[in-house]
Amino acid sequence: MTEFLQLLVIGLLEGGLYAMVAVAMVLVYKSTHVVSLAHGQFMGFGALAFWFVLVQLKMPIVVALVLALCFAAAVGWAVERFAMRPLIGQPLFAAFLTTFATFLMMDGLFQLILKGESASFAAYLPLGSISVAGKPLPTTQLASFGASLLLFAGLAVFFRFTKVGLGMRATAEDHQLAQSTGITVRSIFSYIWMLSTVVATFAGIALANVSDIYFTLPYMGIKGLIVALVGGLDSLPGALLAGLLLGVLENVSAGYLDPIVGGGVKEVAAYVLLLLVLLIRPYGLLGLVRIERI
Amino acid sequence: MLQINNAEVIYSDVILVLKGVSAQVPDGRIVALLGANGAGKTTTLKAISGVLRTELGEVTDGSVELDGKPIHRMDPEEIVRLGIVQVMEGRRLFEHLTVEENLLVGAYMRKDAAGIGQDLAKTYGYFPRLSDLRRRTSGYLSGGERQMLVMGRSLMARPRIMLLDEPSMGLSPLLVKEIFRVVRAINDEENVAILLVEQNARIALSISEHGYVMENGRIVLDGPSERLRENEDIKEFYLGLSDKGRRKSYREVKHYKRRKRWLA
Amino acid sequence: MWRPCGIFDETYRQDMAIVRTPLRWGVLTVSVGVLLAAPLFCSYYIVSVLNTLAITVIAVLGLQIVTGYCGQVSFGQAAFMAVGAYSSAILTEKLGLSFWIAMPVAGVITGMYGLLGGAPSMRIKGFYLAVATIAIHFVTMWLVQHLEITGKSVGLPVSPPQIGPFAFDSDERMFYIIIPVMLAMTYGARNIVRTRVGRAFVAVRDNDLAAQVMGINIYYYKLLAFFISCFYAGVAGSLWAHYHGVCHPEQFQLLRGLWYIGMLIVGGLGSIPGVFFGVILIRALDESVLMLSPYFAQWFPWLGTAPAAGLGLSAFGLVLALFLIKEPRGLAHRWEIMKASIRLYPFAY
Amino acid sequence: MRTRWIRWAVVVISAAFLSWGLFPGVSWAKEVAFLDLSDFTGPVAGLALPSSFGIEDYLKDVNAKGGIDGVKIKYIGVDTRYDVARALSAYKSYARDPSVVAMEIVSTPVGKMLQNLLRSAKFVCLVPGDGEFQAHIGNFWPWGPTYQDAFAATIDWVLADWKKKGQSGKPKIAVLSWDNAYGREMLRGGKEYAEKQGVEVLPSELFPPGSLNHDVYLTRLEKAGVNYIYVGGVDPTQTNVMRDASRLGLPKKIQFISDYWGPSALGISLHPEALEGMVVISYFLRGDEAQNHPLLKRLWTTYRNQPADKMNEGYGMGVGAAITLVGAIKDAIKRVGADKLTREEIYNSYQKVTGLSREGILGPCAYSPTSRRGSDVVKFYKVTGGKIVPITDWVKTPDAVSLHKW
Repeated sequence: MTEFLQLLVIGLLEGGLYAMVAVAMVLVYKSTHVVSLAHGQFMGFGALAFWFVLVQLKMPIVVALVLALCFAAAVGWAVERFAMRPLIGQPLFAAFLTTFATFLMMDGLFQLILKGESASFAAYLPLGSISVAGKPLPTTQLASFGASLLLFAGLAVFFRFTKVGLGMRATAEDHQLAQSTGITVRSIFSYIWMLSTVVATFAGIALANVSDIYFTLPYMGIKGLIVALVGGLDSLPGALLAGLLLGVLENVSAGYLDPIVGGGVKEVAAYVLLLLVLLIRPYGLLGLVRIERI
Repeated sequence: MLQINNAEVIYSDVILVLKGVSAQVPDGRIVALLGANGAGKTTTLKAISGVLRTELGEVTDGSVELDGKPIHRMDPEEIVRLGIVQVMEGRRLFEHLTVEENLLVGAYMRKDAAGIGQDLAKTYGYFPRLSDLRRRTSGYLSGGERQMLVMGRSLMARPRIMLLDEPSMGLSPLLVKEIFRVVRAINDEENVAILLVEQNARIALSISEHGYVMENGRIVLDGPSERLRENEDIKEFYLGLSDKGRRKSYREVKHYKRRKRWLA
Repeated sequence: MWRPCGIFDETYRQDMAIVRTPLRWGVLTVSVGVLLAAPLFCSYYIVSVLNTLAITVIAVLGLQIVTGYCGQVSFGQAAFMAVGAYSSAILTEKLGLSFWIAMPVAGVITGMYGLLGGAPSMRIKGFYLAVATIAIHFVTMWLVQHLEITGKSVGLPVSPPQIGPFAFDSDERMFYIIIPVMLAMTYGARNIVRTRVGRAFVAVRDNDLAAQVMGINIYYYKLLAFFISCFYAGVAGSLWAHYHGVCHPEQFQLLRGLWYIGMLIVGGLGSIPGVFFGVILIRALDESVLMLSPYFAQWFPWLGTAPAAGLGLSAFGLVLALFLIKEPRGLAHRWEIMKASIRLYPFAY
Repeated sequence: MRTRWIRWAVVVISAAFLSWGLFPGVSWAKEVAFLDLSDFTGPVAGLALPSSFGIEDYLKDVNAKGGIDGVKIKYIGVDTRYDVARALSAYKSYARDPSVVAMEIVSTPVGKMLQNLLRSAKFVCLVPGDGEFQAHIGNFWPWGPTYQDAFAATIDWVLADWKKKGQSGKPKIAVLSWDNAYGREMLRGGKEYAEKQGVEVLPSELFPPGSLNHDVYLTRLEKAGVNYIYVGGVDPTQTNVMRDASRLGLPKKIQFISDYWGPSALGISLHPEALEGMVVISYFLRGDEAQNHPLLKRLWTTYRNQPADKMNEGYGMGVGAAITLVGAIKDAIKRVGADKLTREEIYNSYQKVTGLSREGILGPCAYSPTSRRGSDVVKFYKVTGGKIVPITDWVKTPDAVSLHKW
């Protein structure tokens, strides 16, 4: 039983990180109906910017965070302005593929900057472990998990209680209607992309805190996509729930099934879960089932 | 005063929908726009509110002017800011938002928090039913409630001119009466000019002061509502009465229409 | 299909013809002839590029049927190719069948497997289906890496096709298997999409509800589309395995499946010539970046050779993004416009 | 407006093709080329980049000194992006260029795919450490000892260590590595060797590259009573595994040993506390030994313009491979003269450079007609106080490849 508990907790911690990645994607999808593959790179570049200011320029952590977030917002703005806006009204798959092209473009630069090495800001952020019920839990992951919960709460408040949040939700439902009620849909798109790259940067920093900045970091984007789908592409609570679920499932299944099938269950668990969820609940766990009145 | 001068609208560069439409909506008045399906009424409204451009349509000739300033090249959100609000056909709501959130979206471009609060109370005053439903997800409302909500939402923008597209469609006679009572009240109390597009000519002409009749992308007839109500053709086609005052069969109407008395 | 004014089909035969005019017959015969003679005057490298192109065209043709015509987006084409490649390898190496039997059988096996891939389409559509096929990709590749029969992560060696003692063991020889198969498959695809089945596909794509109301069993047609598409993938996979002489799980990565969709969009959805445009454009772009990558080092000496070579990836992404922004409806769309403007020259309309 | 960009695109693309057509035409007499098909932007970039730097810089240095008897060696680096189709067409575009006399492939799937093609081409192709190429002697030349041999050498070290610690009986060892072809390679032969020595090898724990957390695998191994864990993967995989292990307090009970692509000095400097005590097996110099090596230091500071302590030790491995290449070319020139440098001659020379000294960066060259191993000695290092320090001298590796049924 203790073993199960340990797997559960580790899974929850890992899942919190997945959820954060997914939230950034859900934000974009909700409003613009574009599924973005580029978010993995936004994480990578966000973490890289944070690392650059913190470790290379040796600035205080707050400055680094603020600068990294500004950088992320600028990237988000640019992507929306130059890649997404010209595609408004065009097939959605063209937009999807453009985000993929953006991913490739940024991937080349990312690798160019890293040159095969890894970058870490280990010395600045909490390391070590806290003993909970006799089991050592990683503080890096705890800190990242806490940050993702905070971020999530912040987003919920933002959408529920602010005017821009309301505008974003309205835009998400019906672009034309939103426009005819006086919402500037184009600037909402711009804000959404900026918000989502900022969230992706948070996720990138949290991830890099756990496993350093390495070429694999942007590929976490695929995990995020799966989590977003399991939770429902347009549901923020769904992203959180699915992230946690996936994290737990991966660790528990690896814990119990690996010895039976000879290893490697962790990498396939996510996809099996996704298939099952899509077959049982096609719009994801908490995704909006389109309200259709007859 | 809103003025449409000889506006011509083309969709996707090829389909000519409005072939030179002129009309005007004086401040604080109710103006009715009548016509059969596909006559171009909704397109006229879209040309005014600017929504046209999101549907690959374009005003290619003529102009739409508000107080003498052309507005047909503006984005829809700018036009809303000028005080022209369209209540779109089909009662489109933000279905996953609650009733109150829908109303607040209507006031999105306003900056005065206190005024928004007052207007919210006022809207609930016009539509007491909405006040009971304020926390309800709007997608589950009934047709009449939806109509109230879309009108309430546009009221929240504190408009000068409201473009009302087929408010009576598919509603029971009692509800229609109620809706038009509120339309009247809005016009009287808020001094909002209303451009009303309707199939139900009887009611439209009874509350409006001026009427336009459209056919095939053109205005074919206009005049004060009382005069239109007395017009033989209006009676014939829109009120469904023949010159002898009895109901006519559809076949006769078509036959009669082939003479194209109105074609300009 | 757009046609110039004044051209009508007067007989049923004319309406059904694939190649419509003598001029087109001429152009087609000459270009097929030139293509088949390519190894005589092209370099080894070009021949190998043509081989890869042709295999890719087969896989993407299948994708065009399921995605472009039937509207079911599939990112799993690479995994389906893997199924085809492995079944062909197992059939020839472990069961001793000849390649000529193994290739179509591998196609059918993959088609059957594709029904599994198409199963979720009963419940989901659009992007959800697309990502479900990503999941199918990973589950398939995981199985390939963990099953005994597929040689686990080590892969399987495959011998070249043979007729009697004559082995198709070089690029030039394989060319004469790959290209005819590709031509036949293209002809097949062209035929499928203009029959009753093809029209049903288009109906399902454009409005599945309306199609259902009209009496089209949409689920049957979706599965059929998946079967056909995977048959194509299986044949492509079989050719791929025998051409390369080896099956290895890492040959069939998710990126490949994404690229196939990319080629489809760049070429134009719902158009058979579009497949050729897309495949050729993306491959040409990729090849030129690959060829130029050693020169990046000369242009950006301060980066060093290896990182500068990596810059090719960025250049590739940039060109692709620009292309998509400028021509999101694909090259086939542009092709139709160009044909029309040539026909109408010198008048604008 | 719409057609204008198309016109531009046509101009740019044709210019690109033209330039590609022109450049290869520019070639000088007596120049041979080394083709590097590497994954510069993918999973094994951490290994491919530093070694490619090493090869390129050493060749530059040789060319700067006038070449080998006047023959210059050009370095061509192509990014294959871990994609076999790209690698295939890259290979084929150079396959019939006679000036390319040797190549390397840093990507296991690409290597496996080109196996058949290269077998008939009599072409030297350097690869990382797969034992399959030693088992089937052909055109693939692992840079150093195979993965199996390194694992076998580790078994020897483990037995010695076990005895030194005064333990009785036999130790238990397990492999914790990536879930792919590479992750399982060391056991094909390595396992047989361990069994022969009486060491129990527990079932391997395999995880997807890029895992965030390894607790599941580590606790399971701990429960199974393992004494030594051999960690595979390319740096920083080991670092991430060790971060979890040290948090769980495992390094006190279990000795962790890293495969030779393990933590570089740079990786250790990022997480010294986690890696403390880890043993690293290596066939090339590591740590201060590499960074203070006169040749490596000179090359690195001259051609990379960076201080020596920024050097990844994979650089040294690349330099070692380049020294071997230059040695083979020298040998070929001596035998047939500079004008008759063909692939086949280089291939023959590669079989004759047995014993060639690599300035101590790698052990003496072990290539021969019967061996494809780059060397057959390894060194054990241990992370102590944030530095990686040698704990043994060069040790000969046992032959584990031949124990496996291939």
